[in-house]
Amino acid sequence: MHQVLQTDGTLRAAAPLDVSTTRQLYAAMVAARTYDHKGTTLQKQGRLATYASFLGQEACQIGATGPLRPDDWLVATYRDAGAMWAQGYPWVNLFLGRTGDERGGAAPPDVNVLPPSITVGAHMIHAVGLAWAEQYRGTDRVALTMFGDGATSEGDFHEAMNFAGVFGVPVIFLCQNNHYAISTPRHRQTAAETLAAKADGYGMPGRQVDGNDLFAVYDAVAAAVADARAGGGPTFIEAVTYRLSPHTTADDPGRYRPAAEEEEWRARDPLDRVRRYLEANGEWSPAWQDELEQAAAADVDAAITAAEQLEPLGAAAVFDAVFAEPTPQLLRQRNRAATDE
Amino acid sequence: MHQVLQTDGTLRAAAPLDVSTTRQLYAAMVAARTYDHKGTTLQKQGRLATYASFLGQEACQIGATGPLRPDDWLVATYRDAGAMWAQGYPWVNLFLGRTGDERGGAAPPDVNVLPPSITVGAHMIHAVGLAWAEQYRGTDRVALTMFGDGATSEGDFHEAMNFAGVFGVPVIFLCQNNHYAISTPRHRQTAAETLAAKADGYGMPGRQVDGNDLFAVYDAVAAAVADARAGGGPTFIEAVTYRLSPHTTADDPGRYRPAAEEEEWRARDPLDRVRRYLEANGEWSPAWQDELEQAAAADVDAAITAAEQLEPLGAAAVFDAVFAEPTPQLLRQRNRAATDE
Amino acid sequence: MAQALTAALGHALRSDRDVLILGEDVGTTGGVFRITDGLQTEFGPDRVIDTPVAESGIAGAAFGMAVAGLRPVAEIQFLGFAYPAYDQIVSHISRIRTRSQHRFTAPLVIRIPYGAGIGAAEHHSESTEAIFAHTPGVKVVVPSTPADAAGLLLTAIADPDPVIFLEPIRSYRRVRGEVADPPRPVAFGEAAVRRSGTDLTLVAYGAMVPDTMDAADDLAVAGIEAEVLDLRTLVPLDYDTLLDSANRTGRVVLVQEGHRTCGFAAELAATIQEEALYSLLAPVTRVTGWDTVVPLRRAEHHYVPSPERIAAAGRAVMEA
Amino acid sequence: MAQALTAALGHALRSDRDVLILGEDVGTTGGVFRITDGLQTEFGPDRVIDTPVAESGIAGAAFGMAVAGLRPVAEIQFLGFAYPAYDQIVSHISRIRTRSQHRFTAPLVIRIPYGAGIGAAEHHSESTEAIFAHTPGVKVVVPSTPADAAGLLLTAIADPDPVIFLEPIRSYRRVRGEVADPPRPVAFGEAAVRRSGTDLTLVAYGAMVPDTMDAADDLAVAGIEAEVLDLRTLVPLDYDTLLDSANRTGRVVLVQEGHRTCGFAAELAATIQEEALYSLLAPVTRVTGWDTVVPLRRAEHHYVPSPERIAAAGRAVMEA
Ligand SMILES: Cc1ncc(C[n+]2csc(CCOP(=O)(O)OP(=O)(O)O)c2C)c(N)n1
Ligand SMILES: Cc1ncc(C[n+]2csc(CCOP(=O)(O)OP(=O)(O)O)c2C)c(N)n1
Ligand SMILES: [Mg+2]
Ligand SMILES: [Mg+2]
Repeated sequence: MHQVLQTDGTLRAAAPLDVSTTRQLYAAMVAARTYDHKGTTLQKQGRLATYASFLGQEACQIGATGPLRPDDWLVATYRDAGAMWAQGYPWVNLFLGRTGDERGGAAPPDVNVLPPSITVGAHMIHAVGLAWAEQYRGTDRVALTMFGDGATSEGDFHEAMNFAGVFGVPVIFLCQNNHYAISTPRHRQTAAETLAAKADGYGMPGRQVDGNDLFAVYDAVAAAVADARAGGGPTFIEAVTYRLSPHTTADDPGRYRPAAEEEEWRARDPLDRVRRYLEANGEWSPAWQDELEQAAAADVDAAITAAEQLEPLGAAAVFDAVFAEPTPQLLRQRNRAATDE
Repeated sequence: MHQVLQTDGTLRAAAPLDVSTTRQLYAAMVAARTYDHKGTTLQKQGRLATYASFLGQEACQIGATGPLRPDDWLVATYRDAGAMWAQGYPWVNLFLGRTGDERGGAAPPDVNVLPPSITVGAHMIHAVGLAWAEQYRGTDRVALTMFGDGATSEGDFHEAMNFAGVFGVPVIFLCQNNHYAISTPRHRQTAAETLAAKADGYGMPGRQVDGNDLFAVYDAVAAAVADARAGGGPTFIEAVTYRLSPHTTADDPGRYRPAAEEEEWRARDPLDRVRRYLEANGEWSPAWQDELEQAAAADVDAAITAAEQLEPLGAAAVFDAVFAEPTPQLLRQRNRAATDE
Repeated sequence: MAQALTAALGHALRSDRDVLILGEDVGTTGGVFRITDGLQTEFGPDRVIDTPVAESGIAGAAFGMAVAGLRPVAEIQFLGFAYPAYDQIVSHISRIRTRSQHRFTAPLVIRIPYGAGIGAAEHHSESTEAIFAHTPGVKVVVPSTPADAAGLLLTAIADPDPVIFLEPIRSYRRVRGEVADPPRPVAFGEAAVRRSGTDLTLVAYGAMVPDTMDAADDLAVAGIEAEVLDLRTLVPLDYDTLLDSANRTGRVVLVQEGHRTCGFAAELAATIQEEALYSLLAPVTRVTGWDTVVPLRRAEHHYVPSPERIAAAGRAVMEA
Repeated sequence: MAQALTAALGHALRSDRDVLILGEDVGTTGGVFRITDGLQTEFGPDRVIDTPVAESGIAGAAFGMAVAGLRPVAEIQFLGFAYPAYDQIVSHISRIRTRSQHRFTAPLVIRIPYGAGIGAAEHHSESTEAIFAHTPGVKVVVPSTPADAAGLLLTAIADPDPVIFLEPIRSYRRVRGEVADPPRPVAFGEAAVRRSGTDLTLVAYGAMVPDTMDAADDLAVAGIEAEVLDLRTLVPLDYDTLLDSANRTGRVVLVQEGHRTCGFAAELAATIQEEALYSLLAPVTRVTGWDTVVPLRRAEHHYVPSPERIAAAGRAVMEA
């Protein structure tokens, strides 16, 4: 398993990033965690429908998007708000989605990030199609797709990997192996020794990295992106990490995993590690940390306010976003709905 | 690639079978080929709907079923008539299916062979379920499932392999890599170096064998069966072979492959190889060959006659085989159909 | 209703060793709705099986088990996640009896929570029972009460053919009622008359039954006595009760949460006018979900038929 | 009709570099029905793409391409093999516009040969258009003539939304007719009146249109003048032409090859009685395939509506 930054903040290999970029990415990790905490809190207050925390997976989310260009594609899941935001998807959209509002899915025009995938497994082939289109057009854009260990069991994962391999499509598969799919542990998800071992069956390089190590994730994704841009085709990366939170706010991890295991992983917190590294290099201070947290909280709070102030969609809007132009079927139904109300 | 019997009929390793069993299996290969030729001929005469020949794949079909017990399960495809017959599925059923008669799917009560799968990829998980049921009940029956190189691209292949791995189910996956899925060559089906390489991603042993070598196929399947019976779980076997015929009688291989390639493979005919071996051991004679061919032709002809003499299903039969008891919906429709006619 | 289902599953597992349960998270956590809660502890991980995340695999493996003679009860977490299993259902589970002319059969149950009303995320609010009703070879069951849920489930498990068993999500905790211990089987193909009436017929099933009853109460206040039929099973369908009521009242409102076009109410309307046209005093009217994606929490109420919409349709039919 | 489709695809590929074709065996061999014959030679393997055997992958990849702005035309070999792609269609292709509130769209076409009548193997004779009509967010097109096939296909490729394009297998070689070069686009949502008549209305689409025309000829011999409507697109549906004809004749026979329960004819019957009840002189009658698996070659004729069955229904409706 590829590791660069150790739990104590010391390096095992050369850092793939200069200090100023490291500081930026650390700031992003702090912002992501701020949003994440807020999400859990708001859901408890009944202001969000459900919330899927990515607590403990911040190195994956920020490390993976770090090497992307703003015009690259990202196709991720309900658990990847941190990565989506880092790639330009606004917090307000993420909150909107969580309150149960379709407008959360409307990324700004210049943001090439698809709405989060709620279904498990179906979206990786979308990234393949997007990357294939870019390849066809001769751009050097790539697509990054993120998914969990559970998603590797779906048939669509297989078809996506296989298409990417056959057509040499510029796509990066980033699997966050956070050890559980809801209650099902990784070793009951597949008998494969590692998830990375699956790549070989598609003629694709597969790498396993420490998913709580910002540098390792960045490193692996950067190499894969460079490869893909240069026409080298797809790469599969297994980032080994852990979901410190429940699956969603409706879940009780006490039913399926020992508290001691959580504790063990808490000690491998991906933020602590970068903080220690920066601190050792004289690049971190409690004051800066406060500054980061306050700025992030302000951003996140503003996004919540904006989301909650938006009037809910009216009945007509429900009918008008099915097709570019409503069909006669929909027009009749829209009228009927208007009469009924 | 595992090989025992070379093209010239000499052994590369010890034969896994005694001479008398080898003679039996050779006789089965001759019977299978007799049926296969007849199938192609009858279709040209318009007496079958379509026909999918397995010419050149007889070592796979007879070698794979050789190690099975009569009470084991077989779940195979439209191209596996030879294997199905060897496992007890009557020629008459196979012909009936090909004439377009549902009664072809009704295996005799003691034959644990499912009707041939027409869909590509969906049936391997059925074998997993069957084998799982046997494991649950504590029998030592196994399930053998046969499919092509193309089928490995379907999502259901992946889910079947993964379930088998996770639950240690006594199932043997036999992939006949005959180099084409209709017109698509093996190297455009997947970028994996070999199909056997896919097994690793499911924590399952994967073996590649010479699929035109009766002994190699028998050997590999026998080992896998022994393993499965003993609780050792599933095995994936890639049998490398070649379809010497068109995909079906509706196909023209001239559109997608060079005649020279066919010739090359014709020289590796799986029957010739066993014949040479037997001949070298004084166990083959032209007279015996005639005897085998005539016996097979008689069997096959009798089956055709039986199939063609059966009156087609009447309208009522169409409604009465949907459920154990027709629903009110079906009863109304059956009445209506009777009135209409 | 949730507890009734748990009780029925426990009873089935206890009564017959051929019954087993498989699905995502059904074991350790007892399923996302806790319907299988405690069953793995009682019956062990070989009979209450946590599977990988793969719906087609679950359906296909259950199929193989059923062909081998077991009685698997598969769970799919939400109807929106059953579509990956659709091919296994349509192409194999529903057809093996025809394909093998009764030689092989697939006596299995697929339990699927369905329906909107809890403000869930996308894909968690589907009511596409019509695609199963359109599939020859599977039975389609949609209970509305705890006793029916338990009783129909026992019948489903005992049935010699595959059953799609749709459980109304918003009734899990909201709808309460007595259930015998052990639960009493409820026969397929017998609609329940939930309320007698002479002025018009309201037809519903599953999650829409309570709302339809509320609508009937509303109408009664206005002096309109509605008969309320709860179909309980869509396949097989109880034509007798349906047509008898339609012939008596001459006015019918069909209630369905699913999308309108080609929904089950379309089938009912087509059938009623085919067989009872001359009794009809007004067009058979449908109150349905729309041909839109089910809206998310903030706009969901625009989609799901409400007691008000049902009552309004009832009044309109009376005035026609 | 086969040649008309090939011509339309060639024209679309020539006119717009964003158009590309993908599917199993569409390249080297030109597809199992040779609809894409010669196109890979003309446009190259990057635009006419042979894929692995994986329908969900084909649909999902086409989806990604379409979101990126291309105009992919995917081919599934038979409707019976489209079910593995059903999840991609229902859960993603049909919904991305709603999900993203118009920010992302999926302007793609999935071409699928459908229908019985050539005595093919199991799974090769499906007519399950209803499950797509029941799916919000996809258009459903079923041509019956060569000019319509070509013209509707061009409209489908130009359409900003996903289109399920069902091609009647038995019409590929049997139905012939003039097609302009280049083919003229045919608008969606406009039923064609294939025959005018005043006594009753026969409604059909796709493969059933020629048989329905034959039935109308039979009826004419008996002095019954039937109007024949060819819907051409099920979504969008041309209500005006349908209801106008139903109101004029008061007698309607709906013809559909698909399974009866929840088929498209159910939707039409429900709609007609909802909106034209008081014009009806007889129940709207359905002539359909049955709720059985489509029988194999030797018994197929028991299933597929024949001109005789259609004509018999027409006579019955006249006598009602
Ligand atoms: C097709 C489908 N099946 C089931 C679900 C229900 N479900 C939601 S998340 C989840 C587990 C996914 O696990 P994993 O891929 O490891 O991602 P994680 O949640 O751990 O990030 C399941 C089964 C779903 N959303 N989609
Ligand atoms: C799900 C599905 N998709 C497509 C087809 C059409 N089809 C029939 S055979 C075939 C090729 C299968 O190739 P392979 O698995 O290599 O088996 P082979 O025919 O070579 O024995 C295809 C695509 C099908 N039958 N089922
Ligand atoms: Mg996980
Ligand atoms: Mg092959």
